[in-house]
Amino acid sequence: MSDVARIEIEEFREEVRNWFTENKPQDPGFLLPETFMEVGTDEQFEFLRDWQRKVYEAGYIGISWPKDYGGGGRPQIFQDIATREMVTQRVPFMPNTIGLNWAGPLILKVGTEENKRKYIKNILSAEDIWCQGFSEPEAGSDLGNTRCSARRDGDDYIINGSKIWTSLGTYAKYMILLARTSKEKSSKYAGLSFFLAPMGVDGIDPEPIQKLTGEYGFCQTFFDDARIPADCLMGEEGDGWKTAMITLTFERGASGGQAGGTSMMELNAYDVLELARRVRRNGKLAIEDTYVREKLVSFLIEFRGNQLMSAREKVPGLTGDWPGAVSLSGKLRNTELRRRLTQFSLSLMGANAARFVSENSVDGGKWQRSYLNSFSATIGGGTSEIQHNIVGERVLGLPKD
Amino acid sequence: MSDVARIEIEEFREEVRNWFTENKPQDPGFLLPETFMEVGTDEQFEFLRDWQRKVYEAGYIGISWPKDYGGGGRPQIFQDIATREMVTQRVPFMPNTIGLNWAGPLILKVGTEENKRKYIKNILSAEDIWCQGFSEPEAGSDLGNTRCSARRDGDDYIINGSKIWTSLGTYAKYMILLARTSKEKSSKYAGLSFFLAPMGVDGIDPEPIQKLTGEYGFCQTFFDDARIPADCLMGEEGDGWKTAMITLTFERGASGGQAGGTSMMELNAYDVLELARRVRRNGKLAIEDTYVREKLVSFLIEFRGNQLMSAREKVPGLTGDWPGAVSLSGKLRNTELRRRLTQFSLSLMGANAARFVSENSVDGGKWQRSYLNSFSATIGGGTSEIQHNIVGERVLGLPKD
Amino acid sequence: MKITLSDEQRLLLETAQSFFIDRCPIEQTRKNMSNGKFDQSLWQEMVELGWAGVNIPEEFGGLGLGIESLVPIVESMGRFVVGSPIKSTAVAAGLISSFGTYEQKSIYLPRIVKGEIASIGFIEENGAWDDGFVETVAELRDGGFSLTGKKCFVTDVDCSSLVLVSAKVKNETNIFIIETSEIPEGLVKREVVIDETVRSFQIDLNGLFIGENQVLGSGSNRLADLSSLLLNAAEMSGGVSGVLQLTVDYLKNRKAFDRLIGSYQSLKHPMVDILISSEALRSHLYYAANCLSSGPDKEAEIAIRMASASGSEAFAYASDRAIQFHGGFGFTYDCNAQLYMRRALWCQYQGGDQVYQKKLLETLLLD
Amino acid sequence: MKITLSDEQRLLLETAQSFFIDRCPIEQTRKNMSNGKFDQSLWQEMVELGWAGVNIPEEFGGLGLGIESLVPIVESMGRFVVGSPIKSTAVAAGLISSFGTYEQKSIYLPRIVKGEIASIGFIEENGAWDDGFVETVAELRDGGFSLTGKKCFVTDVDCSSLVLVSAKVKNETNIFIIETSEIPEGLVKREVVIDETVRSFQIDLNGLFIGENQVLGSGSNRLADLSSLLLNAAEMSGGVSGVLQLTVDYLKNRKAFDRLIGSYQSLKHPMVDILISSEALRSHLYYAANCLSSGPDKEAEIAIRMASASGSEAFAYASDRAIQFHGGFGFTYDCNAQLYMRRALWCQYQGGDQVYQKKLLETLLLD
Repeated sequence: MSDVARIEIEEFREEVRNWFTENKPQDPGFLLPETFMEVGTDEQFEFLRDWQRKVYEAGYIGISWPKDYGGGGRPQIFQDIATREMVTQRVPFMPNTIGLNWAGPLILKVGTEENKRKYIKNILSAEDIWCQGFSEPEAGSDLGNTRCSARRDGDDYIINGSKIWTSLGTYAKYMILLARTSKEKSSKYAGLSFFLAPMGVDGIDPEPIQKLTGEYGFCQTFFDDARIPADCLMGEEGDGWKTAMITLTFERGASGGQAGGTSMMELNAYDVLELARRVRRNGKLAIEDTYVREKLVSFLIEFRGNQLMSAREKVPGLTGDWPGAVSLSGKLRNTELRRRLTQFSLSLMGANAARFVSENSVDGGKWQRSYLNSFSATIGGGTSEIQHNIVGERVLGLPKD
Repeated sequence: MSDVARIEIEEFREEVRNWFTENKPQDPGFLLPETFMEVGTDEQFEFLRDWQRKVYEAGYIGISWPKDYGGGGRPQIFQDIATREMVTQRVPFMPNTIGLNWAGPLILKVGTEENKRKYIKNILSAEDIWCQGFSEPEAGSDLGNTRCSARRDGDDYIINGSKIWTSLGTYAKYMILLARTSKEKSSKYAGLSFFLAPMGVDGIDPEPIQKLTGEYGFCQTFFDDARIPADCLMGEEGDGWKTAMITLTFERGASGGQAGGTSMMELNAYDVLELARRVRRNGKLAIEDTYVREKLVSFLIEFRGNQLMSAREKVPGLTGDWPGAVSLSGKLRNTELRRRLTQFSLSLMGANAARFVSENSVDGGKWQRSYLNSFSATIGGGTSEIQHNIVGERVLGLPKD
Repeated sequence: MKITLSDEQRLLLETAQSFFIDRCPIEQTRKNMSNGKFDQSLWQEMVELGWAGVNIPEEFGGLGLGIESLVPIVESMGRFVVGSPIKSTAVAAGLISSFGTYEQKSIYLPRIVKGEIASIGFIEENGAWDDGFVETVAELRDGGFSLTGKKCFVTDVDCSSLVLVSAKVKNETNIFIIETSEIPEGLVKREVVIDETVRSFQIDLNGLFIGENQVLGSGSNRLADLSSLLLNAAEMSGGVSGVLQLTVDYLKNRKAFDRLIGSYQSLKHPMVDILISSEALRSHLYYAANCLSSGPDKEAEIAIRMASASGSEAFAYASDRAIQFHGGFGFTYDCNAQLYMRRALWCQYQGGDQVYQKKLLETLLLD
Repeated sequence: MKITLSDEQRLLLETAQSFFIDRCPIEQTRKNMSNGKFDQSLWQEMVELGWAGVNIPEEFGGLGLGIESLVPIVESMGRFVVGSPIKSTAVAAGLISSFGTYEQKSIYLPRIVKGEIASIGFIEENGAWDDGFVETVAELRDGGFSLTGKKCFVTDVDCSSLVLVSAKVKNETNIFIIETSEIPEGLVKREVVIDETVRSFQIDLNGLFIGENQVLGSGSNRLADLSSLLLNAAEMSGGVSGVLQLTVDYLKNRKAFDRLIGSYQSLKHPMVDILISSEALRSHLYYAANCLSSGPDKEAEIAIRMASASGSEAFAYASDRAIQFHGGFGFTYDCNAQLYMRRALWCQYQGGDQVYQKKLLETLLLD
């Protein structure tokens, strides 16, 4: 790296740090959601959308996306610095996650020039919220079972069926939609097509689903003869499976290209350590309990192991015997750790662990809610059981079930 | 129960206690095996065979087997008392395990009168050692893959192939043998037949297998045109699978009928507790270590849970929602507990855990050896993975893989 | 170690099992949850079955059995995640029966038999399980006790006529009987707790003055702890059975990738581990019940704490896996798995979790 | 937190990986095990590659790198369960380089570079890991030290020319350099240890008298501990990689019930967990190596103990599962799984197991 570049980077780091220090939002007075999948009330949504817009306008997301479409046009390292700072300063996350991390990178990678001009800038500014329409109620994690149909009719497609787990469904302007355009194909993965579908047309009805926490945050989206323009089709008819798989590589973090920023509040072993220092378990500070101490150390080792894996993967010569092991196992490792960590966090509070979201609870009940919510990530986007299969088969080369 | 019976039982209990107290063998001066599968030297074998004969002659095994064939002809409760006393006094086990627990009960249940007269008494006295010929090298846990063949030739069957994991193979006079008498059957389980085969004929060659401990104790038995009399066949040709399944119910402890006595040295959580009281982990008594204490309590709970399950199963009304749960899970529970318990026991010894069988080791290295040997039970007789399937499918009714 | 079940206990078990299936299936519990009201008619039927007086001497109108005879009832209740004041009422009845004066027994026990509810308040804002940390103070003056302190997690106190609370007189923890009518309006506040089938309250005791004759005999706090724990373990045992059944049923019917999901070993094998933990828990539970029938001695304490530790561990695991194995449906409020998970967390953290119980067992077993 | 690998280290890694594949596959190790002899020619080749002097200053003929540069070598060695005195020799060389007088360095380091082996004796019959429990005493008199005590688990001492031992001078633990030629015949006894690739000995030091100039500078015991632990973790990391590969290969080829056994989730999923633990371990290891290169400070201690704890946990689990998943074959001496399990136990209990490391980490991380 040249000295000029090095100085530029250092200046940027300083600038970013100052900006977030000055502009970090105040406590809104209500419990914020911890991931984009948990946005359950209008006040939560408006607060987060405003925040994303502000960050975009300051130039700290989409930094590495092309300037022509509203991005910053600078090298990825600048985005990494800005994102890292958001994590460090624990600012709220960017709510338009599907847009920033899935739809946006996908459009930039395989979309038309027109797609890029139309969608990218408004994804960054949170003007257009995006949602995802892959899963269906009866299909489980197997996208091959997609039944939602898209039938060509003149200049339109007519959509029928339903999609589930559409986060931000009631706020979204667009959906990345996987639907079946033909039933006559040999494989169940053929006959699928991919759409950039508007949510505002007649016959599309996102209905909020009540989560196990009692809150809302996902929808089931019903399609009843909904007409969308034929140019919403991405690529060719029948390419849907391929396009969906490209999208999933963005989800699993197996390829770059995302706009940056966070999509959830960081919650790691150090946060639980901090909790242990201030709450009481059976009369004394949790941190003084021998069991708590042993578990905290184990979690700190595991958490740091995850961090160091990413660091090691970048060192040529140390990438290991099993290409893809670190990136393909990322979702499994991180989501299962979060589940176990939040479950453990409750044990720090003694009998008060039995409370739920309310002012009498430790941190307003955020830990209890986090444990219950943690399952969205161990189930959604391919359950942990499926993740085990993916890693076992694709990385270790073990035979399929 | 009548008062007379009650008094008779109490007297018997007293008598048994005294007999074992007086006749318990001295330390032989070498490390005894802990299960019948681990008898690796002649001195170990002779010592144990003498002991079984002595116990039989005193009348404390086979108590509930019919008098006509050499048994005691008394109710089962007397045997239970005697066996319990052997456990309590930690006397050596009965080496003719296959005879006492598998072949004997099988012959009594489905054998001919002639079989009973010929075999039963010598099983009890350890005059005739029995071994088992079910597993084969390439078949894994699936008896349906049996390839060892038995071809009828006049008054004989001619046996070819090999069997593996034949404990006491070099000492045995008879083998319960599963072999294929026909290849033309529809299912792979058809075409199998069951034999009570003599080991002393030409063409049967048991070759000791070196175990992971470095010791011996199992054989691979080779059959090379070995001729055995046709009347060794048990039941009809083709009944082998059915007969083998009956035998396995004796192994899993799912049905009674065994001759009594133990087939392994009891090694339970209390033994590890006792160990913790006298060995040092990093300079202090293991029992003082916080981690050791927590683990010991967990193991004591688990061990007592196993004991109490058997107690509860006998109470009408408390047998539970899942018939067979306790008995069918017995092997899984007990063998996996033993593996984890012996693995844990090593951690009590600090750096001395790294020793192996020798006079410098804690208890002569018995704990290290026990951990390595524990896998014979988590693998043999259907691996723990298969046991999970058995319980999941037969008890919970979950679908097959 | 033996387990026995008397004829009365067997009868109670059979009755309770069919009672809750018929009378309070989960849909009913969900209705009660959503309107937040106490299910008076359910309680009335339980009272009519004699369950409010199971462990009250015959002399005062009860069945004259021990508190351990409640185990089958509470276990069956736990199976269907029913919310009911039977636990607190039975613990209170047991304490008054064992540690009350003749006068106290004559006053309170017949009222309980008739269906008046008793609640208990042993835990405070500090969330400690060990009653050494009780901060509520009862000061003896003017022929009575003046109370200072707050109690949390007092269930159904709005419907109860008695509440038993722990408080320190000098350094000793005692248990006091309070008539709820003595507590001024406004000092009882509903709490938000994780188990929505539970109606939990905080009581502010500051300024309350009660008679000298409202204290139970010394040592009652030990029995209070052990009998609460036993019934808590019973509830967990029922909970594990219930959630196991729920999950097994789902795994037998749901398909993914063209196979019934119960055929996948990554789901099938953990279910077997859960089954085994459930069988072990039930065994610990009924043995502990047997032990307590001969009094709260050391053997009973060991058995009860073992049952409690096993219960917390098994129920936490079984309900966590139930959510996961129900997949997307498991993440919804509509799926019953969440009811069991919330009940599991409630039970685990009310009684003192497995880590706490094991810590106490260390002393009992190793020293 | 960053991980870097210098060009020299990368070269060492590449060389070591191919060296052990070619030069000491497992069959060779089995031969060495069964004849019990030291593989002199293997060691000679390692010396010729310069590995005996990796962490010896150039001034004394070495490569002038830090002990962390041995990590790739020891890791590669661990992958094929090779037995070799490289670990003890490197630790000894590092200690003399850092804590020796100029005279000591001039005398010993060039000999090590040329291939003389150094062994280490830090552990005693009490099996303690913490050097506070060292019972060997060095008493200063007549211009030298008189030693009393015994050392255990001293590897390859019969072939070594130096052995470094810990002993207490008053209350402080110091490290002494002993020429093995000074130890009388008969005071060195072969020990039976679980890892049969390891040639372990007990030394009786009673009556040994050594010169005043044979003690290393104070503080050497801390570096001794951390550098031994780091190489131990490297060996475990290699071991986990090796046993993972061994098991995966078996699961891809063995059939049961007409299916390749690697297709069963009950085997496939634990293998994934082992893979992840292996990836985490390697990451901890190379980060720890990076840290130690700037000296044995607190950050280095944390990183090394984390690597050690991860290694003990991962290797114990991976090798236990390797035996189980090899089924009947896994139970035989012929299956290589047992070599890894024995190595795992050796490494885990020589360095101080995961429970011990975590206990020390509690103080480092939480207080």
